[in-house]
Amino acid sequence: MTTVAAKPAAVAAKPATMAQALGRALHDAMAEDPAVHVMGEDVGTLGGVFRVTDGLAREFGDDRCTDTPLAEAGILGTAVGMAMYGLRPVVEMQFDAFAYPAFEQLVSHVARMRNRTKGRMPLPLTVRVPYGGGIGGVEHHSDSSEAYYMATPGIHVVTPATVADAYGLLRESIASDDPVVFLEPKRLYWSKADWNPEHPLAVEPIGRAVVRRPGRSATLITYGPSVPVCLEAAEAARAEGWDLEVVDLRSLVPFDDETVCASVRRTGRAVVVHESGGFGGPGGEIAARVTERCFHHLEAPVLRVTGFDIPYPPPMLERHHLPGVDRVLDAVARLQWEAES
Amino acid sequence: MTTVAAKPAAVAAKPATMAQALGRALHDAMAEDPAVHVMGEDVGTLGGVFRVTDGLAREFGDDRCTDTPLAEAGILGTAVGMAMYGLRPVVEMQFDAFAYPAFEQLVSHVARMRNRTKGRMPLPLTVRVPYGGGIGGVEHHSDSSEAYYMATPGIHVVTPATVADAYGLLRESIASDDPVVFLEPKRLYWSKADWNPEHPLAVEPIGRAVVRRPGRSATLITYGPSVPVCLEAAEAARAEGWDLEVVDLRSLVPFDDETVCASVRRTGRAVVVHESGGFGGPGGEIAARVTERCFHHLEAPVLRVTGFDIPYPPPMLERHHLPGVDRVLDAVARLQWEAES
Amino acid sequence: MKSRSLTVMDQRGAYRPAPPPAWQPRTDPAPLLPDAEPYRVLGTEAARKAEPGLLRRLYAELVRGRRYNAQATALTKQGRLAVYPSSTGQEACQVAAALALEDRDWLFPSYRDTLAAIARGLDPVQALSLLRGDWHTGYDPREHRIAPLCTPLATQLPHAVGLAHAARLKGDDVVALAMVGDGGTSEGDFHEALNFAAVWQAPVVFLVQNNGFAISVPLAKQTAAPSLAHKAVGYGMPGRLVDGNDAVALHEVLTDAVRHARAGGGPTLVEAVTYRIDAHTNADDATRYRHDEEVEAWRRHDPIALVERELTERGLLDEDAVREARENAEAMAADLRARMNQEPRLDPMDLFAHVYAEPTSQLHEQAAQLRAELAAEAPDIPDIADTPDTAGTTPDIADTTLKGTGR
Amino acid sequence: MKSRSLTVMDQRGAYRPAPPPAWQPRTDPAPLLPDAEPYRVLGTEAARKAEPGLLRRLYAELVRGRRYNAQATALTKQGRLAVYPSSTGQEACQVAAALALEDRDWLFPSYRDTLAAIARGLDPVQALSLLRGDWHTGYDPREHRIAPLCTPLATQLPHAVGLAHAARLKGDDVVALAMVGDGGTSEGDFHEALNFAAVWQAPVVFLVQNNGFAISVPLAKQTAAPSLAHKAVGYGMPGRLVDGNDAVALHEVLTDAVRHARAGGGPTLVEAVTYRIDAHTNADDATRYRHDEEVEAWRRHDPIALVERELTERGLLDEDAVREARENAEAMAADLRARMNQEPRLDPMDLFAHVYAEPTSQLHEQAAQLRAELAAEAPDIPDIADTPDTAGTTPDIADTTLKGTGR
Ligand SMILES: Cc1ncc(C[n+]2csc(CCOP(=O)(O)OP(=O)(O)O)c2C)c(N)n1
Ligand SMILES: Cc1ncc(C[n+]2csc(CCOP(=O)(O)OP(=O)(O)O)c2C)c(N)n1
Ligand SMILES: [Mg+2]
Ligand SMILES: [Mg+2]
Repeated sequence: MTTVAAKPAAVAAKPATMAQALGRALHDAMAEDPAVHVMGEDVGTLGGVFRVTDGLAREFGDDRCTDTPLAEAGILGTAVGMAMYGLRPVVEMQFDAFAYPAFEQLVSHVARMRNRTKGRMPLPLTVRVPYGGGIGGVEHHSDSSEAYYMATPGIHVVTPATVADAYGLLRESIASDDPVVFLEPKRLYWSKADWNPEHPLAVEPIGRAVVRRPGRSATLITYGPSVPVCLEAAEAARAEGWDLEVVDLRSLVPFDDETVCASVRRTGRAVVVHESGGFGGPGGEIAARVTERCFHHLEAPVLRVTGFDIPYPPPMLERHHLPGVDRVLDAVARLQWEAES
Repeated sequence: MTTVAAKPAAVAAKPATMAQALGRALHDAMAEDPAVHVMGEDVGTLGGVFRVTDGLAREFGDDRCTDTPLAEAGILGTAVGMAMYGLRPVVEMQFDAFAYPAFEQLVSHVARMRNRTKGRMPLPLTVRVPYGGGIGGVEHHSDSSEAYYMATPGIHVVTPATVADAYGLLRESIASDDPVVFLEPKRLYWSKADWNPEHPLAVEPIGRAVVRRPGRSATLITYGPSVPVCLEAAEAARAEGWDLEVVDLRSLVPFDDETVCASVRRTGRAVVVHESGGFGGPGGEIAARVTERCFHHLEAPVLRVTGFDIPYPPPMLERHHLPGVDRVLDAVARLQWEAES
Repeated sequence: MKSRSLTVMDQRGAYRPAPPPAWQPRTDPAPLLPDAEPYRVLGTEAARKAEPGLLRRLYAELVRGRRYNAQATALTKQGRLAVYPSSTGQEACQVAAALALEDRDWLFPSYRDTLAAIARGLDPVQALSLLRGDWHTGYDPREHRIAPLCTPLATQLPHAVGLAHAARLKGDDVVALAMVGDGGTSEGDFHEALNFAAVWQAPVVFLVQNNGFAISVPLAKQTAAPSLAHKAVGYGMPGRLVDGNDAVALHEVLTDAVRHARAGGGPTLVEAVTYRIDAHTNADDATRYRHDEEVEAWRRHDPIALVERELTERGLLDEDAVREARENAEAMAADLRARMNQEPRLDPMDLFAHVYAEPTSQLHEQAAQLRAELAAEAPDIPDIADTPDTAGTTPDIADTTLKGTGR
Repeated sequence: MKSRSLTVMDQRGAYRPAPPPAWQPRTDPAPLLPDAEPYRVLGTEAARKAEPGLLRRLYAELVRGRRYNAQATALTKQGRLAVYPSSTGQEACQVAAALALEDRDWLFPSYRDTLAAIARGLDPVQALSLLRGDWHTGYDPREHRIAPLCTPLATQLPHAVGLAHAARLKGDDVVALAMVGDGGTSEGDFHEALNFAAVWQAPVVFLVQNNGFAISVPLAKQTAAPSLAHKAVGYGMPGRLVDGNDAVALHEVLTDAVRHARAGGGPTLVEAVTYRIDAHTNADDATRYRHDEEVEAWRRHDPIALVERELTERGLLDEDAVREARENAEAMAADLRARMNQEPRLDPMDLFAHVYAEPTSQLHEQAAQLRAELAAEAPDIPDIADTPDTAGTTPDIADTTLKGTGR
């Protein structure tokens, strides 16, 4: 994995959306490496339904940014073949649930090609998947399926929460010699930050979590769309006298035990927060491994604040489903503070 | 959910394999309810590659036990349509990894049809999936994919570990008005037990775990192919002075918190044992929820003994991968006995 | 069921290579191949034979359908619909699909086919439930014999096959008509569904609305086939190519295919060549990928105008009839507007009610949590209905150590 | 790449419905349709034109292939192979597929096609690695330009399309030949692969070995198509129907299709009608689903006998040549036997070495655990090789609280 080198700053930082930063990452990767190909439904002429690939077909031609036929297994399957021949395909799945038709290709081939061939044929391939809800999408448009990908050895699972990470992590993912499922939080596509595209922040290699907000009372372990929720909750918690640390995982695979456990050992309490359903979701793994590693530092069980264990609800009800600030604070309140020495 | 009524015993118990008990369950369900249809690859004339459906096509005709074209999404998708019209299809997936092509149908339709239609169109449909390794199968023939199904709200996930449960749980699954993914441990197909098909043991409704072996030192929480391993480990542990309780979950969804937590609160220590990979696997959820519920009863963190986090290995290496008695005992030894009062 | 003396495969000279040189007779592909040009009736001699009653019925439905599309699109601007994929320009497909079916038949619509459901008799408000953001499916599929509007492309096609097959096994002469777009034909589920249907000789009609685009992707990037109808031959079923803006031609072809299926003749693939006049949805910007001239050209081949011209030429349409059709359409639109402007009454507790027949223990916990949150938000709202799927089971906090956790 | 002045879709009069009445010209389906009867050369007049060199080469390869199948099957009985899906009776398909390709081309075999890989030059021991239970893929796909033997049916077909497409984009005139069974044609991946190939005009040849069965399921329950080759027309590519036991005919058709693809003419679908003489695998009981007479009839249409007869009739095969072919085959078998009887040396630590470029921390933990277990089992075995994918990274216990846990 390479670390994106900082280029000399030529222009000032300007507000950019996460969608723009992602587009810029694709652009820069394509410009640097002719092996990088973007493909998917509507990624060419239209620039993608979220406009992430806007302008790429115009600049690099249809063969580098290709509108494919409408068939997700075909898209991922042909991308596998392209990677076998030395290209670095970046596949876009239009929405999270529409990646399911490609599940067999992902699990039986993408995740295993390196292993099947004893390391002789790695697959440098990135699958971009817009995920999560909060955008008023009708059914099948708001799934969070990271649990499926986490449980599949052989792929990295990466998800940005900030504009800068969107750029840096996508660059790292494309540069990785392993396949990456790159989960883009739909409702953060339009989130903005001051960001200098001429001077992208250097990111660490995939696999490092980051402390977004230091704190001493308890650790909120989170990622993707729930990072802003946790930061807001941490602000609100100050009124209650809690100083919450927020850890943004950035990648679920590899999982950064070091950063997470260091934080939890310091604070002694933790809540995992994510939008995906709780049962069988990422939070179980996270809570279990933190407990295994930090048992004697824990003042309370690691709690989870997650989406409910239901199919994603219709738009008019989604606010009740999504874990928000109040639910996070409620969990923090249940961290057995009465035991505080 | 109905409970299978015990019929008066007419013949004596005879040794039967799990495969035979499953076949008998299908037979009896078909005989009792003309809505039950069996379908899949090679289930008719051949009787299935594991011979579970042997004789059904002969007895009930091709229309009740149907050799389908070779297309798993098509099999599950047409079964959905059949269930919409009031049938109770029982689908066979030939091997675990060959259920992946049907993943979209499972997640986007099977699991949600009741929900999508506000309860108006439930889908009584059973998907039988032979799972797990230990039979020397070449790649893609030994997957354990229960983590995917657990993380999908709307389906029940059931798995037997004994000949009697194979019959009883399959009957319950077919009788259920909810879709069930019924996971059959491949390497237990040929396991035998004395069993009276004329007098099948009554089983409790889906969702109840069972204590297979009572014990006081620690709880082994397990299911499916790992149940015999845990029972053997419990026997071996006696020599070390540990009296282990073994809980067979029988269904991962619904999850029987009551039985599991009652056991753990009693013993104060627990190890989750399964063959599926550890990272993002069922054990994470189980360890997390047990810890949430029993934190102050725990003398040590809940540990996990699982398959490695790797693609299923080739036959000649699988014995190194599968969690066996020694690994279970090793984990039990790490349950911080020195803290014992 | 066992009384059927011959299985499907016995009845037909099914293809199975036998030892050479005695190659078994194969199905003749010739009758399966579609015509080279789309079948048309309106504007041709054959149109004179079209029944006045049918023409008038089609006309009224098309006018109503056009008005419905306009009203639904307007509702998106007022924030009353989350999204609307319009079928403007495709009304002939929507209406013909609905009218080709008997009451006992089943319709399998895609997300774009609310109009077909409405033309079949469904209340527009119920049809729009999904797109309003209210509950996913706003009607009882069994009551109306309309499957839920389907968003994951082509996934409803195997459902249609299974349902039709089940009906035939039960001895009911029910036909299923399944709708899919040109883009949807590229999905594996399309292939598997057509293959199952042909092997089982299931009574299904597959209607492909080829409107030239899958969102922004033109047909030429979707397929290199002579036509989508030509795909039929690879499954051993007849393919029919029809002008999808010619309501009379399409109605005839679909009615034929339905009759053929009902008589045990097996499935048919019908490609209706049409055009999506509006953008993919209200959220789409069609100017990014197509030219106005193309749209204009298709406007000149308007499905309503084609029927209207025929009616007028034959003196079957006076001013009163036109006015009546318009007034009916306006009344429908006004009613729709009025009812869509009322806030739907949703019960958040429904989130937990329809996941399983009986909520699992963690669903009970989660329901309790939400109930508490709602009570805190508005302590004076009336008691929330219990989960209707569960006769006699009250969602309640399960007996676990941690009550009402965030999971 | 940008120098290519016309895109694929520009170059061909691709199907796109334009506004009526000016329907655009469509691809003519006629040339895409396969012949009504499988194409044959051997036993016909045309056989006289077959080159002696080719006939002799085919003969030698077929004899070797038959012997290989017998030897591999025997190895299952001795427990030296986990399983073996034999291609006895299908050797002409296997050999013709291999010989139709140039060195720079790629072969995409299914699990049944080890013989094709061997005929292409792969060491049989490497080819059998998967079925031996040794490592999944026993060779370097890039070195041999043979994709891993593929078990999940039809999933290798889109890989072939992608690879061929990538090669064309890079300016390499590489062709991919992908093999699939009759059963595999029912999978969605078959459909999607053929569609992508046709739309992209990728240089791919799809070879369907129609051996009449998918395990126990006969073709008549798999498809109602006039022939599997007829599926081609639905994608806009030519379909060819060939006698798959006629090595000369199949070699000719495949060579043509490869040439056509290499020249930029796009993909072809070839159906080879053949028969699986052995059971599905050694573990299968074929008597459950087919009659001996059928097998016997196909034995009389044996691919080796067909070539042998032609060679003999033309006086091209003397006793020496027959003996030589047999001896070569025996030598191959003896060598295979000898080498397969040696225990392969497997390194259990490889389990962790090839999951990622660099093992994750929990893989390090798990490797440490297994290392400890192995050391306890046999304390005197030499040190276990480190993970070769990771230059400079030693698998070691990660710095976490619990060391070497069971996960
Ligand atoms: C499996 C799947 N993949 C992608 C999508 C996203 N999507 C929604 S509509 C659409 C285009 C569909 O085109 P077509 O089938 O021609 O139908 P039309 O919209 O023209 O009616 C796409 C790609 C989806 N709904 N389902
Ligand atoms: C996706 C998938 N489903 C099921 C199987 C199990 N399976 C292995 S071989 C086989 C039959 C294949 O038949 P066919 O394609 O005709 O090839 P043949 O065995 O005749 O060479 C089946 C069902 C599989 N390997 N992959
Ligand atoms: Mg379309
Ligand atoms: Mg076959």
